[in-house]
Amino acid sequence: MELLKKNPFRDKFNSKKEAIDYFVRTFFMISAIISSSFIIIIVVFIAKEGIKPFITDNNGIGSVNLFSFITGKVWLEGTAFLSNLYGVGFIIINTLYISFFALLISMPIGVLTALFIAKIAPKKIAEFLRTVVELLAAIPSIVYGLFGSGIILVFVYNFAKIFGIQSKGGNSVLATVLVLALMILPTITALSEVAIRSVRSEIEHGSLALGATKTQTNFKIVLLSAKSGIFTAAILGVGRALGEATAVSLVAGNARSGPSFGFFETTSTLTSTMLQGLKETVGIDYDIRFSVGLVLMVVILLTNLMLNFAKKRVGNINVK
Amino acid sequence: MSNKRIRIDRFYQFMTYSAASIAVIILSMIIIFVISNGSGLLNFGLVVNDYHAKFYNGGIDNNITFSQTERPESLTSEIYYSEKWGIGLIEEENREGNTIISVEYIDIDSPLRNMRDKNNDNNSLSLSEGSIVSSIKFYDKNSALTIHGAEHMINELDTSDDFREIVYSSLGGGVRGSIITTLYIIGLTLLIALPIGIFTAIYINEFAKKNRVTSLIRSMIEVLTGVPSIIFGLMGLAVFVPLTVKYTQADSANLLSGSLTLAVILLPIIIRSTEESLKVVPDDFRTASLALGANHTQTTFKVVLPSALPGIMTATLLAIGRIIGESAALIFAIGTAIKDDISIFGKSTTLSVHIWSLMTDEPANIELASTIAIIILIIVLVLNLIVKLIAKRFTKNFG
Amino acid sequence: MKKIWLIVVVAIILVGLTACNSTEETWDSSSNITVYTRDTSSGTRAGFMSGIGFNEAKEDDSLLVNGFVIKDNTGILTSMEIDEYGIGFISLASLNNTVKGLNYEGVEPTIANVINNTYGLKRPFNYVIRSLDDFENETEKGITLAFIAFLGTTDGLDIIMNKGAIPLDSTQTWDDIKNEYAVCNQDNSNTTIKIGGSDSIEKIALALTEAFAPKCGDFIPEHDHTGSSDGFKRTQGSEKDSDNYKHIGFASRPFKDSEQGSVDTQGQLAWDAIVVIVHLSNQLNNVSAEELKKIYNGEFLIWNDVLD
Amino acid sequence: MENTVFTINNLNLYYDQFQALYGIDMKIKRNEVTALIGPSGCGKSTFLRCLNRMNDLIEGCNITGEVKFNEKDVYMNSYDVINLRTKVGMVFQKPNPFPMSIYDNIAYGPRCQGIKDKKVLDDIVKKSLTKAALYDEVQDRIKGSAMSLSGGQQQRLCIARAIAMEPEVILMDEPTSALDPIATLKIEELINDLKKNYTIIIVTHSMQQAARISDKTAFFLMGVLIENDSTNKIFTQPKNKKTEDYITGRFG
Repeated sequence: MELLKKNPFRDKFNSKKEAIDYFVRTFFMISAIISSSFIIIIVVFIAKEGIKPFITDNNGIGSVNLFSFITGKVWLEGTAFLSNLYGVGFIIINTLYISFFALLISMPIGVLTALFIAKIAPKKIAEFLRTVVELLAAIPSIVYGLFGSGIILVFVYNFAKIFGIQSKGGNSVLATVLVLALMILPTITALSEVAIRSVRSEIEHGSLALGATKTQTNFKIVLLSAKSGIFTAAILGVGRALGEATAVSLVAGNARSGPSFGFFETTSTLTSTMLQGLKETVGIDYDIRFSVGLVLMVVILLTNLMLNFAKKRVGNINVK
Repeated sequence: MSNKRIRIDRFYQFMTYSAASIAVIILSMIIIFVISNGSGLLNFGLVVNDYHAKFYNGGIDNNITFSQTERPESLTSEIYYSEKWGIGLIEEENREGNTIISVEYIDIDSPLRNMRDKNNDNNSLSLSEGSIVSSIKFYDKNSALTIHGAEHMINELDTSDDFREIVYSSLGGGVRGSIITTLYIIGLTLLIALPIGIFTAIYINEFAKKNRVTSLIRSMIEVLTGVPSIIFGLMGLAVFVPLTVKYTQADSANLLSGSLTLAVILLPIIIRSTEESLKVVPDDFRTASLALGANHTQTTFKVVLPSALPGIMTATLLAIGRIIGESAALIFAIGTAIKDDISIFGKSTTLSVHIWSLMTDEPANIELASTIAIIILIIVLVLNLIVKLIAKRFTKNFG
Repeated sequence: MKKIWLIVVVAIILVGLTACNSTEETWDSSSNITVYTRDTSSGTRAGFMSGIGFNEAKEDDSLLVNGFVIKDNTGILTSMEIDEYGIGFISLASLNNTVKGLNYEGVEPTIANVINNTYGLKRPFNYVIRSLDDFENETEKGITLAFIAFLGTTDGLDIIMNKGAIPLDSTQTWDDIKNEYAVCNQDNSNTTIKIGGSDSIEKIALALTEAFAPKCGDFIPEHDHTGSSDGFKRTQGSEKDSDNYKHIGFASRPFKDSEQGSVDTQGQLAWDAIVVIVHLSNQLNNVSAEELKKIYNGEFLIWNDVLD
Repeated sequence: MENTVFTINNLNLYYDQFQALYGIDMKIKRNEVTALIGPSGCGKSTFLRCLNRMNDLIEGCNITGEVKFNEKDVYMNSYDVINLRTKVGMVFQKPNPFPMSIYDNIAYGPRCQGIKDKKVLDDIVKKSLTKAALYDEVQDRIKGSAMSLSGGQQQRLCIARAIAMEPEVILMDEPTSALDPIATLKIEELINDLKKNYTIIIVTHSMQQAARISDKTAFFLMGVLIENDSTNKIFTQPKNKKTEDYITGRFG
């Protein structure tokens, strides 16, 4: 691609073609700048609201202590609107914990399903499955929540009973993990499938010619070659898991203290905390939800950076 | 091949198949769940009816002639019938799952066929079959209401010679408005997001130098993927709503501001998938095209873009899915006003916001929510097929 | 990695098998009580907590028993179908036969008992309109005032009652007072009246405007219900001049001190009863305010504590 | 040991309706380099891919006739195709190293066969790289990514990868067409070295290359094997007029 680079800043263009090139490039660059500027708008907007509880005295209630906010083990000590003792430390841990397990379930199933669709299934079945996955990507999250509270809660409740545990009506870490895993499955499958489909067939043939079986080739070569795309799928999947609110708040139980590590304990995530009562509250109780949003953005940013770092490492260095 | 190898191979194969079948099983469980909950309400009327019922207030004059018609044989036993007024009422369930009383039969001689319109003296009203009677108000006793049941309403009618007012309406609760809004929003959003997204992907992948600015742009877009939709919604409310109010005829949150908000949500998805597919296009194609004297722009549009088409199609399909499924952002960026007359510059709800508003009701209407979910699935399926058909045409043209 | 996959696959299959085998057991009164509640911003919660004399917990989760579950109205209802040992509270309008509604202080939760004031666990449904000087034109103001008047007529009450809420008392009919509202005799089909606030009241408000629109020149009601706080905020509060302003707002709780406007712009339209619900297999039939408080603050941890 | 590795009898190949190979009869001798030449689309690559059944991967591809490898027809139902491919290695037109380290690239084949012993693998890798004349160039970055090698090195890596399986035959499908002259020269030298131990069948576009490295040459035209003889004969006194036309550059 280095061949394509040219200096755009010439005094005049040698030909009409070059002029068009220059304008198209500028036009594309503007698109890119527009696309990337939204994050700034969002960050500024969230930061403006989210910093308020820490730097103002919140109409006499007193400013929120940032350190205890980040490390807190209880969402709110005292009465809403009157207390400034907010804490999200346990919610951050809950969110990461849940997203990790959701990804742990979804990744293998999603990637293998994608492999099945792209490489193994007969054309018609593949086309059918692809459509199913695309359909599922379109189901509103509240419907997943509905499914979660209608089916998964019952299942988790009965499942806990087998172990002699009395769960809180199924509202638990496990239920949340399952619902999130379901929700990110279509995203992961669809994107992994694109990545797997675009693996060059020469590489595949190279493996087959060495006497590897079709299955060995699929697992050792195809997945390996598609790993960059699969990582992208994981990043988007984690993004969705971290950012999902509606469905989670229907099955998490919305614990107000924690963190919760037991699979049958109630839990809460940053988004569900943020969404809860967002429309019903005023003053500090309203502003603090933007602080949660701010924390969420930071968490997502860090997760993305980490995954991207991992992706680069995996991309460059030998892996087995 | 050694036995061990065959065993390992079989094991891997088994894993792939079971993963795929697990995926299929849970995914079909969701679909079955939605269908089993919602298929009861799914009918043509739901799709074409208005959401808001039209209400009528009928009154009668003092000197009326009663119908006094015997109960027709054709009426089943669930129908309560008044000989005096010549009307048969039945209890049914409406789309909200509430009991309603609807007119199953009305006699030709019934005084209710010729009533005064209390809201417009020049008009006369005629109660017809299929109308929903919500209350009959009397002068000297309590009103007969839906919650008291059809039998009570008939009894009250039979023991009265007149009434002050009968309130009846058409059957509301249809989702026509929400379907139209959804289609509008899909169109508008794709119109905004696809070009910007694809151009951005092309810029990053084809034009931009590999320097810090480019990687900054890329990572800024990446971060956008993780922003929860509710934050997008709040941003839409703070940025796009005032913007559209200022420059268009809109006076509050509107479809356009909603589409703009959704477009921002979609950008990272479209950029990502497009980029993935651009990366796959071999460099040889580009070099070959450039070597033939095509400029960069021509190369991009004529060689690179067509090869990236399948990826862009996946992006579009995912985008459509996201648009249809999104509710949290739209609640803020458009609002939850369910409308029957749709305008780009007015408020109205998409199907998933419609579901959301059904679910936040007390009590929530799970059944209708599931029905709308089925409608969503059908719409996605149809759009899916259309997009694939178009893409097929395209790839054929480009060979 | 491969091993993890295997474990996940096997776990899911296992789970699938075991789920089929679970059998119903008899109700065990020595089990822990699982407490369900709405979140601190909910009007139902405020009504419930003040009703049982646990005012401090209206907006303070930290006073509640450990391990409580926060859900919305529907969530509590559906949870009580699953959870044999749960207890929660919902709006009377939502009560159905999939759960058991408890008698409160010996009184059965019925509309009649709320009207005759024997059932004590209830909350008000309130309305608020723009300040009379803030209306853009006389038509909008006229329709809004007429609508508020309609709420107080027997015609309005009938609709409220049809929707499962408990109306206040009235003797006037709309026919009696409609002559006072000349605005309703003109054609208002170009006028949009914006209605918002509590989403618990959305269904009732919708039914009211749908029924009232033809009586008042076919004005267009635009419903956008986003929560009780927005009821005041968008009519008289900080957002009254924003793009989201409303003519009429509703709140499913008493207005707070910070939400007091002039007297003629606010009022009550109905009551909503709150019902304590448990699983159908629960042996409990009646509950008192004191017991409820002890359940919610954690003094009673197992069902035997309540039953004894 | 039998002197003939491949015996092909009346081989016909069809892509759906289209017939790509017509009644090929051919014998390929052990430890010789056989070059397949002919104009583009003449079927020489297709023929090559028949020998290790890589055509199986193409949908709608049908084959009649016999391809006997060590006296056994590889198109028999019971034939173990995986085993065939370990005995008959292949090097492709474009270097196609796997996106992993040099070491893993070479160890890939043996690992697929279930060899896990680190010492054995180390040994195989070293031997194969040495045989492919690559060891000296890469020994200090053997754990580095194979993608960072130059095109010529990548192709030699692919040859080393094939050698690692200790095949009897190595099929080469225009292995130097994507390489510069110096890299090509190195590969050709390598082929000369390898023929002591392996039977090599190479498809090439370059007649000079065929003349330089091969012992036997087979000329294909329109899916038909026109002539098959020692390289010397083909280039000096071809029996068939078409062969003569081709090698003297009158067409193709």
